[in-house]
Formats: sequence, structure tokens, C-alpha cells
Amino acid sequence: NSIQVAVASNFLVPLKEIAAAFQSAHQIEVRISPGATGRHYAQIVNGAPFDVFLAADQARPQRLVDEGLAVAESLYTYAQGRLVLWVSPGELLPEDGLAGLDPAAVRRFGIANPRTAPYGKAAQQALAFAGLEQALVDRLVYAENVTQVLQYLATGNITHALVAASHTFMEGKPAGEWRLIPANWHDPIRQDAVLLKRASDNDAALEFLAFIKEDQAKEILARYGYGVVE
Amino acid sequence: MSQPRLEFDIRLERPGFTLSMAGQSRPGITAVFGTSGCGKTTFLRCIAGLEPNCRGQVRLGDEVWLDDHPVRPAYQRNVGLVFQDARLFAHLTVAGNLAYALRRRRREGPALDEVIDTLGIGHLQQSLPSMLSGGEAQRVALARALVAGPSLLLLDEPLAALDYGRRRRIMPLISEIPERFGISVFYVTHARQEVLEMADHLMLLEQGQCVLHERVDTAFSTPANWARLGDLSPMVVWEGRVLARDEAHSCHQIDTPGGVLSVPGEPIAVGQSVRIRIRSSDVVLLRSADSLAGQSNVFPVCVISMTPGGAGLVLVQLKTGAGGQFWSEVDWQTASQLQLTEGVELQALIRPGTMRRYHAVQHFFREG
Amino acid sequence: MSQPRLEFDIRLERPGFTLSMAGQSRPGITAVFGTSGCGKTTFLRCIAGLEPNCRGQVRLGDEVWLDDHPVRPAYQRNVGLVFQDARLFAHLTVAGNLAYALRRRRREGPALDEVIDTLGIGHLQQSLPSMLSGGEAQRVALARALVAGPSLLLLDEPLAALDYGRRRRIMPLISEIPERFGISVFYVTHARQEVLEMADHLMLLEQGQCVLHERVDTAFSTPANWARLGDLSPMVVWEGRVLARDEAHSCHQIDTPGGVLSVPGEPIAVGQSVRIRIRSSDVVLLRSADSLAGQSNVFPVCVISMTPGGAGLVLVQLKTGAGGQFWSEVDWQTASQLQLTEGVELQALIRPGTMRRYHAVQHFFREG
Amino acid sequence: MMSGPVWLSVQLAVVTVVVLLLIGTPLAWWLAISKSRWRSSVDALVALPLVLPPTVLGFYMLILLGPEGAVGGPWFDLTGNTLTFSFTGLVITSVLYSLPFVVQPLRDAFRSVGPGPMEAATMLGARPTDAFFTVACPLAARGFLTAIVLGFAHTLGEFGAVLMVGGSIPGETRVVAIAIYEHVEVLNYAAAHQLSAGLLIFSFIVLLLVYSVNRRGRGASIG
Amino acid sequence: MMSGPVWLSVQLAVVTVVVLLLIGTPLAWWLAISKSRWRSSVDALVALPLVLPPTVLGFYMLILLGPEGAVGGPWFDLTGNTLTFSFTGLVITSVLYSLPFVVQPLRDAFRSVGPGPMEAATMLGARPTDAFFTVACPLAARGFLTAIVLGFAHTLGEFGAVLMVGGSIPGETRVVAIAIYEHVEVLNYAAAHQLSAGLLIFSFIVLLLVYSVNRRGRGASIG
Ligand SMILES: Nc1ncnc2c1ncn2[C@@H]1O[C@H](COP(=O)(O)OP(=O)(O)OP(=O)(O)O)[C@@H](O)[C@H]1O
Ligand SMILES: Nc1ncnc2c1ncn2[C@@H]1O[C@H](COP(=O)(O)OP(=O)(O)OP(=O)(O)O)[C@@H](O)[C@H]1O
Ligand code: MOO
Ligand SMILES: [Mg+2]
Ligand SMILES: [Mg+2]
Repeated sequence: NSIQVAVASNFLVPLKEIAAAFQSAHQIEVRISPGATGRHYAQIVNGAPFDVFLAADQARPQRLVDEGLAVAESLYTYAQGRLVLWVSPGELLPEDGLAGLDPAAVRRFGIANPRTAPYGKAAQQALAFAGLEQALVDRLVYAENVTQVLQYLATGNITHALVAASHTFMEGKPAGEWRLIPANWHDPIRQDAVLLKRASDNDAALEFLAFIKEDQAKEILARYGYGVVE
Repeated sequence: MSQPRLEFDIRLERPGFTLSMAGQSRPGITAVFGTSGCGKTTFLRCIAGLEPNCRGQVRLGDEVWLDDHPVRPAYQRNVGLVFQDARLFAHLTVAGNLAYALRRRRREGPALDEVIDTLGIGHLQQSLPSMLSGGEAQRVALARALVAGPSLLLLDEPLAALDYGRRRRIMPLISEIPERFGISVFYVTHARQEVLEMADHLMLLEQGQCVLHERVDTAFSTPANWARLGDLSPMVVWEGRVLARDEAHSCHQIDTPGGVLSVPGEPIAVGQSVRIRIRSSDVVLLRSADSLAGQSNVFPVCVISMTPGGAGLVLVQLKTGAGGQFWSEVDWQTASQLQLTEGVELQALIRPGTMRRYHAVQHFFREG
Repeated sequence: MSQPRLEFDIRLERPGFTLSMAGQSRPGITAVFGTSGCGKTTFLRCIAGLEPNCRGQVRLGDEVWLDDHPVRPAYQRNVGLVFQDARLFAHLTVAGNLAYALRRRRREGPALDEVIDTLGIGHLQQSLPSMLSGGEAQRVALARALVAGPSLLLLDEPLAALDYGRRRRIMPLISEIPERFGISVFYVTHARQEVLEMADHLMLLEQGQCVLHERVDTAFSTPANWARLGDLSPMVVWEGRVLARDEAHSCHQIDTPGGVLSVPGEPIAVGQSVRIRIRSSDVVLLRSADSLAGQSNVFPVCVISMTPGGAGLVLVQLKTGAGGQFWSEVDWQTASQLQLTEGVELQALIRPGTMRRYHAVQHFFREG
Repeated sequence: MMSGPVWLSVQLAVVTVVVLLLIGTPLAWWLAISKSRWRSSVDALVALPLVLPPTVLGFYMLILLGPEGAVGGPWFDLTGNTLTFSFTGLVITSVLYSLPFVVQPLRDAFRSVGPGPMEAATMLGARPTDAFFTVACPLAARGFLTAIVLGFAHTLGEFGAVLMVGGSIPGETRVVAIAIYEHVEVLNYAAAHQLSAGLLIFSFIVLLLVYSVNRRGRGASIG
Repeated sequence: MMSGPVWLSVQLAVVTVVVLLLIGTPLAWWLAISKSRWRSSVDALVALPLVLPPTVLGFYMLILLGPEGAVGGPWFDLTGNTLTFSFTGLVITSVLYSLPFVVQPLRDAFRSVGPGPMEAATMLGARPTDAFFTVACPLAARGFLTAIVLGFAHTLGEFGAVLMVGGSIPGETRVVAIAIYEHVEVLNYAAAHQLSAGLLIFSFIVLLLVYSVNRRGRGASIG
């Protein structure tokens, strides 16, 4: 009695806490396979033994439903992500965050790859909203995902970044300061969860999906800066 | 021991070189002789099955080896080939190289100890090939081929890198291989002495063709061959047989086509066949034998012909009473003093010490 | 041309083998002789600078090459070394190999065309080394070393894989190198004939030590050396000089330590030095010269000593009136007939045709 | 002593190298001696897996080995298990991806041996396979060493393709490379450093041992 | 004709291979002939970059090449630019990561040449560098070919470390491997297939040409 959960990397840390809580409550082991949502999708299409898929976006769970690989009724948004502007130590963090950023003060500005990572796409929208896209174009660097943006920060290779708000709650985060980006500066970052077809009769998986909706899990989600879509 | 006959009729084309040979092995050792690049190595490789483009027929006894396309691959021919470049296995010591051959031995051959001893490679057993001198490597390669117990032995200049003393010690071992193990040996060499001391037959190659395949004595005794065999001085080679032995003076009476010669030297058993070389410079011609009274190997001879020899010399063909023909080369001064004309009778002193021991075998006369 | 002198006093230790040699080059060609594994190749490598563990001193003329630790690395010594295994560059054709040497030539040497012609490698120019026969590769290696124009030439059995005809054609080229280019040559060989026909001096190695370093004539004429030089039959080697030449009979009068010998053969210029080998078997002893009247090379001789020779033979040491000493070997029968005793006077017929032409040079006598 | 992912990686590397040698040795030999006109094409093909990014190769392997793939389909019908997300699948992927590192050094080593020693063995009565194992292979020892080192090290470090095909299932496909990656993902840099350092030290010791022993074993003249 | 990322990859691969040959050739030569007791350690060190997962190697390269890193710091002070997120940084990373693939085949090839030909060249008056370039290198041609093929192909396909150090900046560090990866990530499989197929075909043709020419050039006996 164990279940296999594929989870978007950005949600790995909260998920581990949730899984621990679930495990002690239900005596069901949760085996976690973190990674990029695109890869998870490809693996699921090709028979990956996952029971629950916690994606980084809405598109790919939806597509699995459309392709008959996931249970349509189970689809729901388990978390909504927020962005923060992060500056490394020694750099000036404008009072009004991104809006007040002087492009000249930026050496390198890191975001996740907008083509592959939902947080990257949101970051790009936020930059555009703030009117900084053109000013920063020659200083933008693209990481594979948001956690890699943090590595750039941690190694001092970038001075500014847009990362997930959840990172600010994590242990081991790089030094620096941050400001929340207003939620309306970008399309909502909705992360959907879905039950996969192979687990449609798996009570443990169903229980786990239910558990994420319970208060204990919501509390953890909130603690990590994720919003919950009711 | 009867030796299965090797028959071949082969052809190999290379850009700028064609080997085309037909013939069959004769019992004993066949010396393969010829100038550098004439195809000796290539011939051995074709027989061994190492030249995939070789066409034609090869058979040993009843076994068909090649019938336009290989019937029997090289490794099934049980040929022993000592390569011109030793080709020891670099990852094995000398002992390892020998053990490799011994483990795959499929037929009797000389004992390991005997070979190691004769070739003087006992002290090298733990050496790697990279630590051997040129001659040492060559000896190990020869040893390796011998202990493998081949059914046909092909030797490509196996003694070329060795000093005279070593050669002398090794030649008897090679010489007795055919009789002892009933196999034929092809022996590539540039050394006439090795041919004379070991080979029964001589194959002469010129530009990929076999232009001579004869008994060694006939080959060397034929004037037409002297130039081709590498500027030989005129000579005859006789096969002889020991008639008697004078122990006191360690002297042998040897029956030859020219008569009975008296030859001192290391003991040879009565009845044994030996080979005698008489070069034109080994013969002294005299009008009378007076001052030679009592000296051995003085024969009355008759002049058969006279031809101009090398610069300033006359080559005199002579015949003993027994009918054996041989040659003497004299300068014009001596020639005129001797009043040489065809048919004249003279005395010929043949110098002993010109004898070569013929280590092998009796079969020669049986065959001849 | 004066030849800078090579001086060496070297030592190389290997497990189970130590080379320890001191000496200096003499003008001309020095034959390096010795049994397989005695250290000949190692000696050349030490001189060339290829043995990093070699200690001691080496100098050529004023240049110090080694003074316990290398002073001059191998590539600055301008030594030409023909390796025992040809070591052609596998990625270059024959022409490429020769061009490689020619481009780096730092000194005069024989012309490319001459070398290619003498060594008979013209038709091989476009061949890759892997396509050459053993002897062809050896010739190319020799050619490559010659055209590089070395200041010291070291040859490691350069003709070992060649037929007699080829050797004869190449020997004159090598022989004249010292005079023509003013360099010393060390020549490793197992062939006594090559020593006699080409070398001025002989160095004999035994177990890594030089046990003999003498003029070739002295070395071969000393009875104590006969066994060491590979079971030589007793002989003397004389340096001679052409006194006169009889064109009509192409016969030379040659002044030797034993007297004036009459020697037919290919023309040699008057005044030229030549080398004469007289083996004990080349001498016929007679009580009187009656039946030899008019024959050339008959000398009255005096018996100096008699010793037992090989089995059943007596080795007689003789002296001519001119004082030259030589040897004859007779069987006991002949010995008793001749009533051999010390001091007795006999007639000796020395056979012509025993002469060897000495291709090189006049410096020999100048030095001697 | 070894944590799960490390142990799994070592297992994977060992199995992969063994399989690679089994496949790569005959292939390298063929490439070394063949006169076939297909040889150059096979030579080129062998290097191709390298050209693809690991995740992309992994993606194609995922399709190929998946339950509907050309290889995975029949396997699934036969065994009832999928090849993907299994140790076997990882081995297949690693083998494909490390093939050039094994085949090319081996091929070169066999070519360096040349026909001479094999001919000599033949003349001593060794059959082709005998000569191959007793002469060609020992003389190509250097190539085997390089092939093994490259194959082993590359499999240890390989990641993209393995992650794609294996899916990071603990105890089954979660190899050390993935474990390190995941530590980094959750910003647990200390653990990542520790694991990396361990991997490096372990590998260095193994390699040092291998090279030292190899050196001792052959004497100065060869290598 | 070539799209940006492909062209960038080819440039990176070419520059990397050139640099690798410049560094790797002397290193391989030293490893082949040295009798130093450090040799085994260097041999082992050379293989180590392989053991680390690319992203982890990339992470360490980020530290090393970053504006506060041991290499990147001085570089930054000197040039005012960071090494990371630059083509130069990619080259350094690729060089480190492909080093074993260049050094090891070369080392083996040099060892196969052995001391004989170099001694022969010396005896013809060739100085060591002369002999090295005119004899050792041509005779090790096989090793160079393998080194170049492995180095080139690995750089083309390399991805994790490059992505990390390069920051995927279009036209500067966004190589083809990253481009394909992105297509896969966003489920644009058709584009991924197309780009992969193009890369494979291009590589195959290049490799086939290389191997065919090489084969022609040497005759049957050597190659
Ligand atoms: N690389 C080596 N390592 C160790 N010992 C060696 C090495 N090369 C040669 N020897 C040994 O040194 C001794 C002398 O060898 P060298 O090659 O000088 O002999 P050589 O006189 O040239 O003999 P040959 O006439 O057979 O070529 C031999 O006993 C040989 O076994
Ligand atoms: N692998 C090869 N490819 C092409 N030609 C070759 C090859 N090997 C030898 N040859 C040529 O074939 C001819 C015969 O060579 P082979 O080796 O049989 O000569 P050989 O009689 O053994 O000479 P040697 O006494 O010099 O060893 C020579 O002209 C040589 O150049
Ligand atoms: O978790 Mo992501 O891959 O940065 O959207
Ligand atoms: Mg030959
Ligand atoms: Mg030698």
C-alpha cells in the first residue's frame, strides 16, 4: 500500500510535508517523483507507474484527461503560485518592488524558461507589465525551471530574479531580499492535480487527493506561499 | 617417416607483383631462395592460408586446403610458420609464448626442453618480448613454431639474425625435423651455407615464379645456375656416403661420384650420407703427382672442356676415372704451363676440409 | 677527409645484463661482432643517446655528448642509426620516408639518386612500409639513414635480410662512406664476409664487454681469436697493395707481407690497397715445386710450428722468405709424407681467388 | 555503507559495462577488421546516440521501450511488465547511450593490434575465437581499460536519459545522479555537495586503483 | 540554412574540440610517456568530470566561473563580463566535460605508437616537437579521429551543464540540445522530432564522410 506521485519540482518541498502527514494518518507510503511537468507528461503517456500527477500548470493534466489517461472528475487546481522579485545581498531592493526597479542596477536577471516553465511564463508577463522587458532583454538569463534560477542566485551569477513565492519559505534558500509581485501582473499560475487512469480504482490515491484538499494540507500550502483556489 | 606431399598450383595478384607457382614438396628440407622481394615470404603465406586473395589449388596429402577458394582455413592447416619478423606475443613472457604453442600442439614435435636447450633460450624464460635482442626474439619464434608440432613447417629466414656459432648449433635440430616427425620443411634463406648444410632441395624464385626446383647437389653443380644463385664461384656438390672410418686419424673414406675421397673431421657413422662441396678454387692441377706422392685426394683427371672464367681465368672442366665431373679455375699463366687442351690427362689435388656434413637423412638416396 | 674521433666510456645496467665499454673509434668502418644478445644493439643505442640510463662519458671530437648525464640529447648528436628492425614511418610512403630524412639533413651525405639507385628501391617509392618485403624495408631504412647526412653512422645488421647479390652491390657504397664524408661507421653484423670486405677494425663483444678491438687483419690472423669469431678455420688476413697489373691476363701483382702474390680478377688500380685472406685450406704443401714449375703463387716456406688442428688434422704454421706467416692444415697422412718437422723447407702453393677486394680507402695504410 | 541511490548507480554502471562489453567487443572487432562497405556507416551510427541530448534520447527510448513501443510492446506482451521505469530499461538506455565510449576505444585498440599477432596465433593452431580471446583481447587491454573507465564513469554520471526512462523510482531507478539533482531541486545544497563529493572520492579511488594496478602489471615498456 | 541553435551548437562543438585538442594532446602525450608517480592520479582525475551528473557539474561550474568564483572572479575583474551566460563559459564547461573523451583515446593511441618511431625520427635529426608533430601525431591519427568524433558528438548532445552555465540565451547560449528539449517539454513533439531528425541526419552525414575519407586515405592494411 503505497502510491506514486509525480510532482512539479516547485511543489516538492510542501508535498513532502503533506506526504509525511498523510503517511502518519493513513499508513500509506507516498513515493514522490519530482521533475519537470513536460517530462512527467511524456512518461505518463508512455506508461509511467504514477497514480497522482501534481503538475505545474493546467494544460498538461487537461491533455491527459482529453487523451483518456486521467480521470476527468479528479481534475482540480491544488495550488496557485505567486511570484516574488528576489535581489541578492548588496543590491538595492526598491520599496515598490519590480515597479521601481532601475534596469541599470541589474547585472543579470534570471527567470525560468517561459517556453517550458509556467513560472517562467508568468515572470515574462510580469516583466512586460512592469515595462521592463525591453530594458532587460540583454541581461535576461533563462533557467530550466525556477529552482535553477535559485541556483543562479545562490552562486552569485545573477543579481535579480523572479522566482516562486514558495521559495521564500524554504530552508536552504539563498541569501537576499524579496518582494511579492502583485497577482494581477500575470496570468494566474494554476497548478492542477489529476488522478491517473491506472489508479482510478486505487483507494489510497483517492484518499491522498482528498487529503490535499483537507485543512492540514491547506495550512502547509499556505505556509509555503501558495494560494488555494476554492 | 613418410612425409605427406604438399602440392600447390597457386596464383596471387598484387599491384605490381604476381606470384604464380606450381609444384610439390619433396621429402626433407626445401630451401626457398631468391633475391629480396622475389616473393618468398608471399609464397609461404599463400601456403599457410594467410593470403585471402590467393587462388588455385593447395593440398597436403589427402587434405585439400585450397580449391580456388579456401577449403581449409589457415588455423586448420596445422602449418608452422616462423615469420620473418618474430611476431612474439607481446603480452606473454618467453615461457608464456612457448606454453601458448605447447597447449595447442596437435601432433608430435620436438620436446620443449630439447628446443629450449638447443636454441639457448633457457635464461630468457621470464623476459617479455620487448626485452629481447633481435636474435633472441628470432630464436624464441623458432622455438615456438617447433614445439607447436606442425604438419608442415615454413621457416622465413629463421637464422638471419644469429651469429655463426648459434646457427651451427641450431642447424642440426632443424635438419632432422623432416625425418624425425615425417613433415616437409620449406626454408627461406639468403645464406648459401645454410642451403648446403641443411636443404635437400632448392627452389629458386624470380619475380614471383619458380624458375628452379632441384636437388641441392644438382642445382649447385649446374654452371647455368651459378650466377642466379648469387654469383657462386664455379663448384660441384656431390652427395657421398661414408665407406670407412680411420679412428686413429679421425679420417673418413667417402664414396663420391668422383671417386673415394679421404676426409678428416668429426666422426660420422659408416653408411651415413654426406655432402661434399668442391669449388674450383679447391682444386690444384699438376702435370704429375710426383711431388704429391702419399698425399690424399690426388686423382688422375681428364680435361673435358675449357672456358674463359672470371677475369683472366680459365675454367677447366675435369673428369675423374670414376666419372665424376668437377671444375678448376686457373690463371692463364698456369693454364699455359699445364698445356691445357681437351682430353689431356692431369693430376688433380682436391683439398679436404671442403666437406660439409649433411645432417639429415637417408631418405635422400632412397629417393634419388 | 679527417674523421672526428668518438670516445666512449659507458656503463648501462639492466637486470641480468650489464654493458660496460670503453674505447674510441678508429678511422673507417668498425665492425661490431659478437653472439646474439651480447649487447651490440645496446651499445649502438647508448652511443646514439637512446638509453636514458646509460652513464659515463661519450664525446665526438670536441663535442661532449654524455658526461654521466646527457649533455647533448639524442636528436642533437646527428647520429645516423639503422635499427635492426627497420622502423620505417608507417604513415609515409618510401619516398616520404626518404624525404623526411632529406629535409632534416644537416650535413653532406650521399645523393638521394645515388642511394636509391644503389639500393634498388626506385620502384618502391610509392609503396607504404606495410607493403614492403623484409629486405625491401631494410634497404629503405638504410637509404633513409644515409641521405640524412649523419656525423656518425651506426648500422645494426643492415644487410641481414638481403640476398648475396644485393649485398655485393650495397657494400661498396657503405665502404666508401668514411672517406667520402669524413665520418666513422660502426657496423653490427654476424657475417664474417661483410667484416672482411668492408671493415677496417673489429670490435668483439662478449656479455656486454669489449674483449677485442683491433685491425681486421690482425684480428682474423690471431689463432686465439678464431674460435671467438665463430669457429673460423685457421687463416691469415693480409693487407696488400697492387704493384702492377697485367692487362692481357687481367692479373695483378700484389705486395703482401708474405711476398708478391699474383691475383687475377676485376681491375684494381695500381697502388690501391687490397685485402687478402688465406685460409689454411687454401694452401697446398709440397716437398718440391717441380710439378708446379711456372704456376703462380708458389713460395718456398719454412715450417715454424705444428699443432694438432681439428679432428685428425695438423695445423702447420709457415713463413715465407718475405717473413709473412700463414697456416696450412694437413691430414696426418700428408703430414707424415711431407716429413713435417719444425724448420723444414717446403713449397707452398697458395691458391689465387682467395683474394677479397677491399673497397675502401687509402687511409688505412696511412694510419697503420 | 552505500546509500540506496549510490548502490543502485554502481549496480547500473556495472551491469551496463558488462552488457556494453558483451555487445561492444564483437562490434568493435568487426569494425576493426571488416572490409565491408557498410563499415563506415556502422562506424558513424555507433557515434550517433551521443549527438542527441540525453533527455531527447530518453524521450525516444521512452517511446521505443514503452508498452506500445517497438521493443517495449513485445516485451510487455511477453512478460507483463513494462521496460520503462524499470532497472532493465535503465540498462538498455545506458547501454545505448554509452555505446560509443566503449566501441570506439576498443575498435582503435583492435586496429592497433593489427593482423600480425592473430596470424601468428593461427599458425600455432589457435582457432579464431581462441586467438581472439587469448591474443587480440589481451593485446587490446589498454582499449578495454579505457572502454570500461569511460563506460563506467559515463553511466555513473548519466542523468537526463535515465531520468526520462526511469522516472526516479526509489530503489529501482533513482540513481545517485538523480538523487543529487533532487537535492539541488529542493535547495538542499549541503546534501548535494556531500553526495557529489562522495561520488567523486569513490570514483577517484576506484580509478586510481585501476590505473595503478594496470601500470604495475605491465612494466615500464608498455605503458 | 541552419537555424540559430543548430549553428550555435556546431560553433560550440568546433571551438570546444579545437580547445580540447590543444589542451588534450599534450596532456595525453604526457600520460602516454610519463614515468612520473603522479601519472595514475592524473589519469584518474581526467575521467572524473564524467562521474558527475551534468547539472551538478554545471552547478559547480556556476560557482567556479561565477563573478565570485576562483576563475570567474579574476575574469570579471579583468573584463567586466561574467564567464557564466557567455559563449566562453559554455566552451570552458564543454571542454571540462568532454576532456576524458579526447584525452583517453589520444593517450591510448600515443601508447600504441610506442617509442620506436620517435627514436627513428630522433636519429634523423628531428627535434622532439618536430618528431611529435611529424611522427607521433600522424601515427596516432586513429586516436585523433576518435577523440574528435567523441568530443564533437558529446558537445553537440551535451545539455545539462551547458543549459545551466549558459542560461539559454538565444543566439548566445541556446544550443540545439536545449531547443529540442524545450520542444519536448511543451509537448511540441513534431518540432522535436524534426529537429532531432535533422541533427541526426546532419551528424550521420558528417561522420560518414569523415569515416569514409579516413578509410580511403589509409588503404586496407591500416584501417
Ligand atoms: N629493453 C630491454 N630490457 C631489458 N633487457 C633487454 C632489453 N633489450 C635487450 N635486453 C637484453 O640485453 C642484452 C643485450 O641485448 P642487445 O639487443 O644489445 O643484443 P645484441 O647483441 O644486439 O643481440 P642480437 O644480435 O641478437 O641483436 C640481451 O641479453 C637482451 O636480452
Ligand atoms: N602487403 C603487401 N602489399 C603489397 N605488396 C606487397 C605486400 N607485401 C609484399 N609486397 C610486395 O610483394 C613482393 C614480394 O614480397 P615478399 O615479401 O614475398 O618478398 P620476399 O621474397 O620475402 O623478399 P625478402 O627477402 O626481402 O623478404 C615485393 O615486391 C613486395 O614489395
Ligand atoms: O515549476 Mo516550474 O517548472 O519553474 O513552472
Ligand atoms: Mg621475405
Ligand atoms: Mg641486436
